[in-house]
Amino acid sequence: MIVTAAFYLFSAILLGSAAAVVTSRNPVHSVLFLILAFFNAAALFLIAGAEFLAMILVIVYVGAVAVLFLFVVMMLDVNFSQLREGYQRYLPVGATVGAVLFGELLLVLGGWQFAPQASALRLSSTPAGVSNTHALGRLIYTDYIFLFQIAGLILMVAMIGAIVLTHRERATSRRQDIARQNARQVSDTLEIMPVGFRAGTDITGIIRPKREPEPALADEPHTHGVGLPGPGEHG
Amino acid sequence: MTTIGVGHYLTVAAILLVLGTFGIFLNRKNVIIIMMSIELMLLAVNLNLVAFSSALNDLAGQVFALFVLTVAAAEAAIGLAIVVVYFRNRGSIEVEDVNLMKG
Amino acid sequence: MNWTMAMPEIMLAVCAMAILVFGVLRKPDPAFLCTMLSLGALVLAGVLVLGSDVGSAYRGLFVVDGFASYMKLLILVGAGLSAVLALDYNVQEGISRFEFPVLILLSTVGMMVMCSASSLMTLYMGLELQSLALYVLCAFARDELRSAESGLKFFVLGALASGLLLYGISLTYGFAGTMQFGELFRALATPDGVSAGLVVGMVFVVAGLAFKLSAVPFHMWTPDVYEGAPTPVTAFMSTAPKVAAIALLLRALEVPFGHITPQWTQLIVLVSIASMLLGSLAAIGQFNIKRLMAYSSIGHMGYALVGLAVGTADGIRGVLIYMATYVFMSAGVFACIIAMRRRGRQLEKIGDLAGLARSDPGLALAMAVFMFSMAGIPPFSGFFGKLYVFLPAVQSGYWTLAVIGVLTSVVGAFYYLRVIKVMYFDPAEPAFDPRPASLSFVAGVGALVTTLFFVFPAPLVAAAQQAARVLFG
Amino acid sequence: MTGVNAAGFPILSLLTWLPLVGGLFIMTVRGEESVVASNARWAALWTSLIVFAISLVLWAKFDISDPGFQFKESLSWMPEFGVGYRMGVDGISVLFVLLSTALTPICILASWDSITTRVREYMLAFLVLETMMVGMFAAQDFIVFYMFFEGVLIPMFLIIGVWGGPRRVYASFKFFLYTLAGSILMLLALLAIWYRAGTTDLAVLMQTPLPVGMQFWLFLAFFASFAVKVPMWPVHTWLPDAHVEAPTAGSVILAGVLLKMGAYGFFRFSLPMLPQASQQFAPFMFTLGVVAVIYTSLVALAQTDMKKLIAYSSVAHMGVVIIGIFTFNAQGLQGALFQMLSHGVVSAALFLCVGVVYDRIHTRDIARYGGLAQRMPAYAIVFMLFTMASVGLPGTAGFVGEFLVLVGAFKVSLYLAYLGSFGMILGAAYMLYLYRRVIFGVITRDDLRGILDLSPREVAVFAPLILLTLWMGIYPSSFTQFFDATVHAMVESHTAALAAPKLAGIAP
Repeated sequence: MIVTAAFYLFSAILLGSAAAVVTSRNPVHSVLFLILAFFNAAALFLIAGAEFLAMILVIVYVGAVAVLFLFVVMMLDVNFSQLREGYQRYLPVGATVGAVLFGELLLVLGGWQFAPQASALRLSSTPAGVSNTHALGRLIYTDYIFLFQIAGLILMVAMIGAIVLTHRERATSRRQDIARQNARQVSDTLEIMPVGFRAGTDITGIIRPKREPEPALADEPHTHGVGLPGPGEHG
Repeated sequence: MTTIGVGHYLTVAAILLVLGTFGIFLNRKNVIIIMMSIELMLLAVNLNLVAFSSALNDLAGQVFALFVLTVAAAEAAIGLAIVVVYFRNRGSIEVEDVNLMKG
Repeated sequence: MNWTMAMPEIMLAVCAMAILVFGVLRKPDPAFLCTMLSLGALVLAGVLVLGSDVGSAYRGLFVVDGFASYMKLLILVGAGLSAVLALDYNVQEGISRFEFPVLILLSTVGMMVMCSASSLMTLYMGLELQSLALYVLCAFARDELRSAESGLKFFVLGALASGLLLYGISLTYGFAGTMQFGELFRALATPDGVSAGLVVGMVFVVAGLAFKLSAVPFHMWTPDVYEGAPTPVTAFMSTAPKVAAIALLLRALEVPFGHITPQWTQLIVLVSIASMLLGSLAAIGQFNIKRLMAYSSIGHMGYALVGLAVGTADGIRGVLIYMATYVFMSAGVFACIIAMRRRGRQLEKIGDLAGLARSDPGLALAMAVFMFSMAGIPPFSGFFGKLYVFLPAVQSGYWTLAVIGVLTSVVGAFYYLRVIKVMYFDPAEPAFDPRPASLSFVAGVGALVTTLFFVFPAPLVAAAQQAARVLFG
Repeated sequence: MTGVNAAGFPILSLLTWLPLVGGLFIMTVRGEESVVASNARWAALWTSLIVFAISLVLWAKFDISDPGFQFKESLSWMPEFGVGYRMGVDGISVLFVLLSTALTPICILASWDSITTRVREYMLAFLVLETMMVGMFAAQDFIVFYMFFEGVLIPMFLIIGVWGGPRRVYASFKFFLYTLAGSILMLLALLAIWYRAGTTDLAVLMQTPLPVGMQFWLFLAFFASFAVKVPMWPVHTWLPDAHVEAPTAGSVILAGVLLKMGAYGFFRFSLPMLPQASQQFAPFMFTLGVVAVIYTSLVALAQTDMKKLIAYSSVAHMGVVIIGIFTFNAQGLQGALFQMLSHGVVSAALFLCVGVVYDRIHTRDIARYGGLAQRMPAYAIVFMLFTMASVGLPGTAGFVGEFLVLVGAFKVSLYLAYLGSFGMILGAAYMLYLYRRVIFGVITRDDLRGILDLSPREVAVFAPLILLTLWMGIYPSSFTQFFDATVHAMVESHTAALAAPKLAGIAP
């Protein structure tokens, strides 16, 4: 009974916040509602017994994806009020399409039943006495290892893609140049001067390390080739 | 009140899918909301998968849901990267004023 | 568990990662070297595919058979030719980066997985790997608005399509209780018909795949994306992913949904007719050659689907042969398009080809061969592709499809001829910049295969026959 | 290779592919433009002459008593469909192979000086065209036939489009799309026949009876293709455009050989494979043929453009051929074949005659000429000979064919014969009218006063045609003997097929 009540509560909030995602005027609000929707979906997952997925949803989705959305929304300085202009125009179309789709789905789902042999076809039934996470772990690293690896490749593509598309090496940004650091000699930075007896700093002045001349920013190549002479060697 | 069965989950998922589709139609100009709508659709799929998985007592559905989550994350990353690139070139993220090329 | 079954894919993925590491560490950007290494990896993968055993692995998630191998080889060819096309183009456009070949390799891995998918899960993962890499490739010329825009458009619609596909998969899974093709086939073998939910699931799956195939009515993205994407990427999109999507569609419909053939046949017939009509009619008004090729590819997918609609082993063989001829034609055409460059600027108008027959007879000849072939004029391979598709259609009594196909190809001939007309009949414009050897290579390979196909059709036909038979157990 | 033939080696393949080899050789020619042009001309001429010489072997070794296919070759090509590379000629096709090989060198010679731009490509196109023409007539397999039949479009499209007149683009597109639309319907018919018979071997197909209901549709599909190609009224409109815009040699080959392909198709496919449907459609075909003869003759009378006039005359002459084919008796068929041959020679020659003056004055407007007889006596004689042949004067090539067709038509229907001969009288009218306007009269134009008579090259071009025209007119049996046996066998099998219509028709 309590489960039933919880289900209805969480579904109501889930659907409500989903509706808010698509209708809210401010995209930041949309993202926040999306996060709320994810939380409630996670609760529904829990009710269905998918503990691991519920946790993943919260951690991966809310922790990474939703925050990524938020980040982009705030980073792009967009005049969002303009973007809502077509709202009225598309409302009837969207509503019609949505209603039709929903009606059809209900028709289908109303007649839902498992295929006769469905239980016999079960690929990976939950073993008794093993927690959900444990069971999933066993499956992912054995039967589904291939797909797991493909998922890894997909993430790698996402990484490459994001870097390729958005990362820019700017001439003004300072980067670590390991080769240059390694090539640095003591004599480049440290100068030992004979200091006369009792000669204080007031005589020798403040001795500064030999200054490496700053390279002109415009001349600096985007990438530092290994073979290129370090800027310090010019002067 | 009856006990919660697969049918309930499927209905919630169906509504969620419809909301997602609805959102795409409603926000034709704002790519970011469109992407969020797609996330909602994927969430609907995941609900379906989890519900079936528990009804069939078959973990394959949950495994798949896990992969779908992973893919969705990757998709979001790439999608947002493309949006950023587009924004840099154009200074807006409106999809509708795509005049350069005609549909 | 026989993990070596997936050796070509594993090898290709490992190579991609190795090349990635190499590219990151090596400065300056070793794009050329990485492309060469990628070509090597593709060839290696091809050899592994040729030598691969037949069987299934990973608890039935992954299957290797003649059909998969045939399609994989085509994909590798398409990917290789596109990578070659990108060599000089990327340098000239200032987007020469080592990630390009890496992304092509990863996308190719996805396509190969699609060919071998024997579970809806594998299908989805392969598809996504392929698409995600393609989205990035589309927007690869990131400083160019058109490229970014095409990437965005492709991404939004593609993500929507895979969302629908996924929903279809989840319904199918729920109603049948399994995601594996073989099991699905058995689950659907009920005497009292299948539930409506399964049919709806299947429709969603077909719609998602039709999107990847750019078949009508899921074609809207094609012209824009083709036009906006960097041309080698367009070449890539019009060859390898099409093959992979066809492979997926064939296997997904013939194997798990084999029992509900009447349901999906109607769907495919409609899609095929609509694609043929739209592909030929909408292309007439185009002035941009990349858009023209987009509509042309829509039409070609319509022709290929005729074979699937027929549904017999001969029909499937027709599809396979059609795709083989199409890959070479298409790669060749894009080689010619990339060669359209005057004073360093890439040209895309059909009118820019004016008088090419005088300024560059070789290129014009190659382009003419591709155009005649795409129009289905013998003795070029395009004619035989159509022949092998229409023969089974007639055999199975699909007269409507055959007649529409034939009539639309006359309409199609009109716009292909227009390209030839511009090249041969119009007064000459200044010559194009000297074309790099890479383009000559691809155009030459394409033209040779297209022209000489009729001399030795037997090996390809035999391979396609063998591959098609696999699907019919 | 299981090449079994009288010559002991694959002579037909040699004839077919040798021009292409010559073409490939021409493609490799490099150097300065004038050098390339001259080399290309000579290479093309020699190639075509050698091909012609080889085709004479065919002529010499052909066994006239055998009605079947000779010089057969067969190679496995697409075995899964029962499609093979099969070549062979019978009495009907052997002369057309010869016609093609004979006209090609003449065309090359005729465009020796008149083509100055992109000579290499021009010669290449003609050699490819020769390959396609010879291959089509020699093909003994449906798919092979179709391949060559369609392949002809490519070089011809380029010849009209690149080297043609001001409206060449329009004409070439019209030519291409009309014929493509027709022939692609034939492809469907081809597929249907293949589906029934399981093979595309012509020899086998001729023995395969098809159900009458199916024949009806097949006939229509074939008709769509061949009628456009012939061309028959009312789908002839591409022809005047194509002729007017094509360069002289293009017109020559178009009228000489390409138009024959349609009629040849009726001979090869419609008649033997669809006997009942042919019989059924005969009145329809007669009507179209008569309309073509009379209507286009009238249209020809009104023309002011020389080439257009001759183009319309071609339509009329081919109408006669169609009438002959569908009489289904030996005289009609022989007449049709002979008419095709003689039209191939005579209309080719007439287009060359137009080309001669066009090269000098650069106009085809009839009104611009007049009185050429005074300055160009040799030309006037040549032109007269071919005009007479076209009119059908006894002693020339044109007479025999028309006479035989009329005899055949007479056997079928008196009215048909009447209407046919009426059309022929009209033909005499417009040709003589043309001749009078161009050759006789007083020279009024200055540029005509300085016009030169035939050059030695032009004489060399005309000489073989004159010889052929007279030979065919005076001693026709040296040509008719080639197709006698085949035509008789054809008539016999046709009668047999009709006599047992139920047997053949009911076969499922």
